[in-house]
Amino acid sequence: MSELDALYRELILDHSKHPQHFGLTDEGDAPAVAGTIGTSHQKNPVCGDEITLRARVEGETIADVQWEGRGCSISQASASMLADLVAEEGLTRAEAVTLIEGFREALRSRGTLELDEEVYGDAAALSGVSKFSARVKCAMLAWVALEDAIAKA
Amino acid sequence: MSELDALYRELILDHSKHPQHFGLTDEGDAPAVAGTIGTSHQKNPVCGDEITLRARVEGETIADVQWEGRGCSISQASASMLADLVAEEGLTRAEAVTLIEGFREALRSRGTLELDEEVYGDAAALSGVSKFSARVKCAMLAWVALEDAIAKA
Amino acid sequence: MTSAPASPPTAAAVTALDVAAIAADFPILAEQVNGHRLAYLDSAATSQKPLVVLDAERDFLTHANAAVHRGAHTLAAEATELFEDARATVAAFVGAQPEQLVWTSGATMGLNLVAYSIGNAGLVRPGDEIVTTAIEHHANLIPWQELAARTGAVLRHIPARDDGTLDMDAAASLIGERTRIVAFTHVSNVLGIVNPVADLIALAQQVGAITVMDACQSAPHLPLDLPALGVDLAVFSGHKMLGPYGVGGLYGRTPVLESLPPFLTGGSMITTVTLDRAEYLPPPQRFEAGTQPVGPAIGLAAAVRYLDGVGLSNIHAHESMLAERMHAGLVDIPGIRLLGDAEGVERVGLWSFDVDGVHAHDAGQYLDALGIAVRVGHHCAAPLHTRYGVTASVRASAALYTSTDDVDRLIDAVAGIRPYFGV
Amino acid sequence: MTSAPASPPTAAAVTALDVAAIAADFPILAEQVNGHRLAYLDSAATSQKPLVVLDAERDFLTHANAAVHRGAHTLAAEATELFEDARATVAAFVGAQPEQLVWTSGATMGLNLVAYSIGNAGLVRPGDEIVTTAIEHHANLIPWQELAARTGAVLRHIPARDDGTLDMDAAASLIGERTRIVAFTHVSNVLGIVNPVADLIALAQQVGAITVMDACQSAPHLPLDLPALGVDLAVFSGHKMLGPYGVGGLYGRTPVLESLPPFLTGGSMITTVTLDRAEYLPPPQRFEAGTQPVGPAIGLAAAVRYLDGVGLSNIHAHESMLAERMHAGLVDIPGIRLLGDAEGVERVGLWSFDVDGVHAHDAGQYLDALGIAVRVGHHCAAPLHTRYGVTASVRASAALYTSTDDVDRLIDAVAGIRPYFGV
Ligand SMILES: Cc1ncc(COP(=O)(O)O)c(C=O)c1O
Ligand SMILES: Cc1ncc(COP(=O)(O)O)c(C=O)c1O
Repeated sequence: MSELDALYRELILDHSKHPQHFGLTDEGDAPAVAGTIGTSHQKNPVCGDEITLRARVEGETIADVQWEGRGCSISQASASMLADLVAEEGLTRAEAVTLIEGFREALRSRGTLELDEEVYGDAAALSGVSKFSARVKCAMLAWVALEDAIAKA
Repeated sequence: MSELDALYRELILDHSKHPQHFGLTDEGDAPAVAGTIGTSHQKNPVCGDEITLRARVEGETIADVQWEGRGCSISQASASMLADLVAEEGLTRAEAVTLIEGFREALRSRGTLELDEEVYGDAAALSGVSKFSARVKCAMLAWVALEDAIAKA
Repeated sequence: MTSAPASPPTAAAVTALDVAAIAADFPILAEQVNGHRLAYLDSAATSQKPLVVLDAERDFLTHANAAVHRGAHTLAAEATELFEDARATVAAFVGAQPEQLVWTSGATMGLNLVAYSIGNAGLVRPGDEIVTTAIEHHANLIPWQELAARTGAVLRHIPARDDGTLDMDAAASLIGERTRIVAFTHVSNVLGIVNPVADLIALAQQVGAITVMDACQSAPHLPLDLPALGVDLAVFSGHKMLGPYGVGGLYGRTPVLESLPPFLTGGSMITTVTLDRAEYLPPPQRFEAGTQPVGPAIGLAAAVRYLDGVGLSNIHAHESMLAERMHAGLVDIPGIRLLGDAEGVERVGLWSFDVDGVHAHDAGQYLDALGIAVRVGHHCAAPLHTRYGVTASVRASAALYTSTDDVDRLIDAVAGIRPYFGV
Repeated sequence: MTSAPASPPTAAAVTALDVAAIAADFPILAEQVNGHRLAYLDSAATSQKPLVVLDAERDFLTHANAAVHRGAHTLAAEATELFEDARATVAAFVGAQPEQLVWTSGATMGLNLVAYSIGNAGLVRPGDEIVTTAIEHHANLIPWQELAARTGAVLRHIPARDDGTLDMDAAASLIGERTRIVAFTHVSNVLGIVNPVADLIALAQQVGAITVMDACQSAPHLPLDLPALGVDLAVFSGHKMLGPYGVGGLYGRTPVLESLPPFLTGGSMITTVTLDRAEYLPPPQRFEAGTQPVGPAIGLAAAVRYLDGVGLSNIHAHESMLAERMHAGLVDIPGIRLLGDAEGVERVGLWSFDVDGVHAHDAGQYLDALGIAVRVGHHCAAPLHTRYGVTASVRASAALYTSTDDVDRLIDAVAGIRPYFGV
């Protein structure tokens, strides 16, 4: 079962069971704190996975990401890992866009590209997903939501 | 070219060049002579062949058949031969129906049944059509028209 | 209103299938997937195809291919004969006459044809009612939503009970004076239960409504005699019944087909055409605009001959046995919840289930790693899943080539899912 | 309005085809018909299919067959990749992006999809005008008649000149403020003339009308770059371009596809479905309800790879040469009248003709006895035949596998028709 284990790394199962930054505080579109807010709702029509992600942007920097959703362990872990990454790195919009592009490229690489742990943190564990073309959408869901949310913020 | 010659017998080409009982006298549905009249218009949508056939029935006997049409030599010859046959034999409705049934059966037989010249006259020359399934409709056109016309008369 | 309890075929009347011999006719079943022999339990999505089907299509294409109904040349005549023989064969498979069988590109197309054609006929007016059920595949739901929206009609749904059976008391009160159409599936592609369709047809007939049956999930699994059933219109898909992709059938009772106007228009369905108007052929040609899927139709005829050769009663008995075996094995696994677990009902070889704490997608991935192909998701029946409180499920579905070994591997593997994911 | 004279491909730019080698890829071309080697001159009705096409479909069905877009299992993922690769291949064949290519069951279906979808969008209102031409195939005529009837719009027709070319002066005055749609064929299936479609598109764009092009008879014969042409929507049929039956393509400019609502509804084209309403995916999925013709689509991808391998410019040059040879041979035979005998226009390898005193059906039968397969009838273009004063014609049509020998046999045989029938 080595292929399967490469997909479901311990780290992925951990994040999916203990999702980070989960839950949307009820602040609507008018943030109590500084910055502008963008919210994105994404859905995978095949399996019904859904994610709502909210990004708060202060100037050019993404200050905060929250999300809520349901779905398979890959989609939930990916959202959790992404939220962690943003929280830790204090990314600018431009950096986030580059990061998302790189993530998309790696996931579409059919197993030929690895995500760098230095850059992607825990999310680098999602590299194995790229060998499972049917699951790429699951892993991408949160990242597409972030892309959309910061565009709106 | 023996197969082709079996289809295009001399008799068929003759009838198609000199169609018998061709032309509808303009009496409409109220015959100047005795009897009731039935008219049928039949069309082969694939090649555009058309026939309008009018039968005058006196009591149970088909007194007269006239027709007009355009199309391939098989469809025209078949109409001409049928009109001849009806004129010569003085058929009853019931006899005509039986005759038409027999004709249909022979033509659909894919070359296994021959039409009896004693019964079908010149039209027996159409037996060869049954080997050419795409042409069966052409040969049937006038006969279907007669069936329909006497039902209406 | 209750229907007689379904009697599963008795052992005496049927012959046990030689599944190994049957499977040998399906080369793909010998494939290795992730290091295991493929256990293909996704036949409800699409069936595998026996060699005779592939060969029939190839023979046609290499020896007799030509446009049908359109040429006087020898090949065209041969192609036309093969094509019309295929129609007669497939029609006979559901008990019908050739002229009652309209070729379509699949069941979805067949249902859309019916919905649009009924709409074009002006048979549905504002305030009229269309009745369907809460367990339909989207293909037998959304076309009616759209027809209702286009005409101002109201769409109503026969509810399902907790055990997966239709609430026939509710059906009896829903189907009334204003009902124009009653559309229902013979067998749900999620629940596997054979619905009391004769009772639904009787209710519809009392009020003069048109009945439309989705036979996708029954045609490959049980003997069908559509004229005897009395349904007005019914559809099925070639690719789900051992046939090729790109072809399906619409059966219609003769007076019903004759009363409907065309849906798609174009070549080969007309008598006379001028620049401004067209006149149309009688059924079935009226509904067959343009070049038909000739190769696939000839393949489908070979498929139904294959099914008939094995015998639908035998197939049904085999698959009923597999359904029972699956049920017996799955029902006791902790955390497995079977959808539509009604007792004493007639079934095809299909079960959908939820795995507590593990998303269906993950469960399916785990099974796939063991060479077991199942389907995960809402199976194009989202409202049904909502009804049962889940967004997705795992579905295992059998066909005549499914062995008890396939089923046993499934059961063993399902027992390993929750432990693997640590729940 | 005049268009630049068409420049037939020059000998320098192209490579002569090795027709014998190509024909060897099409087993049916070696068949004997009525004691003669088959001369298949009915490619405009349906083309023959090379072995690579049959093999591609068979390989898929025996090794990777599973439902696409619907499963997490390995086969389903493989099938989905093959299917989407096929989309990209076929899209690229007409110069398009994958998401601009909608699978259909054929050109007739594609044109009906467009007509119904435009109707469902409410883009055509009473008094609006739909412009088509007097030389269309019924598939690009009757759907517009029906759309006009459903919406109260007026259908207008660009007339043809005696020589078979479109009257572009008339087109310029017909296409005006009220025109919503301009629908035309790239190449008529009766006349074989390549129409000045760029000029028609320019006229339509001036008034903001949607352009719809029937590319059935151009796609297998000339290089196509639909985005460069600027047409909004275009359709073609797999079976006419070396591919299987049951599949076709609809190309759409992205903003146009995005503006259109669904036509067929069902599974795989939705995002959210409740019992009462559905939300739809973006194009192309929005237009692909239900199980798609997966096997045929994979076959069609192999077909266009084959065409690309030979080279569309080479094919066009070969077929132009055949058209000239046919013309030269037929034009002098007493009693033969060629339809659409315009000089100096770009053509595909196709001629239709009338034989004075012999019905087309009889002429075709005579040719068939010599192993020459042609089509007879109105070729689903009845108004065009009416325009030229005949009810039926004989049509000989070539493809890349057609040899000069096939053409010479045709010419010799046609010379014998009138003598045989004694006229
Ligand atoms: C010009 C043209 N348009 C449309 C069609 C219809 O194509 P199909 O029958 O494959 O739908 C044809 C072929 O019959 C054609 O030649
Ligand atoms: C019950 C049911 N109805 C309709 C369909 C639609 O069939 P198709 O996708 O072949 O059109 C399916 C299969 O997806 C089904 O299972």
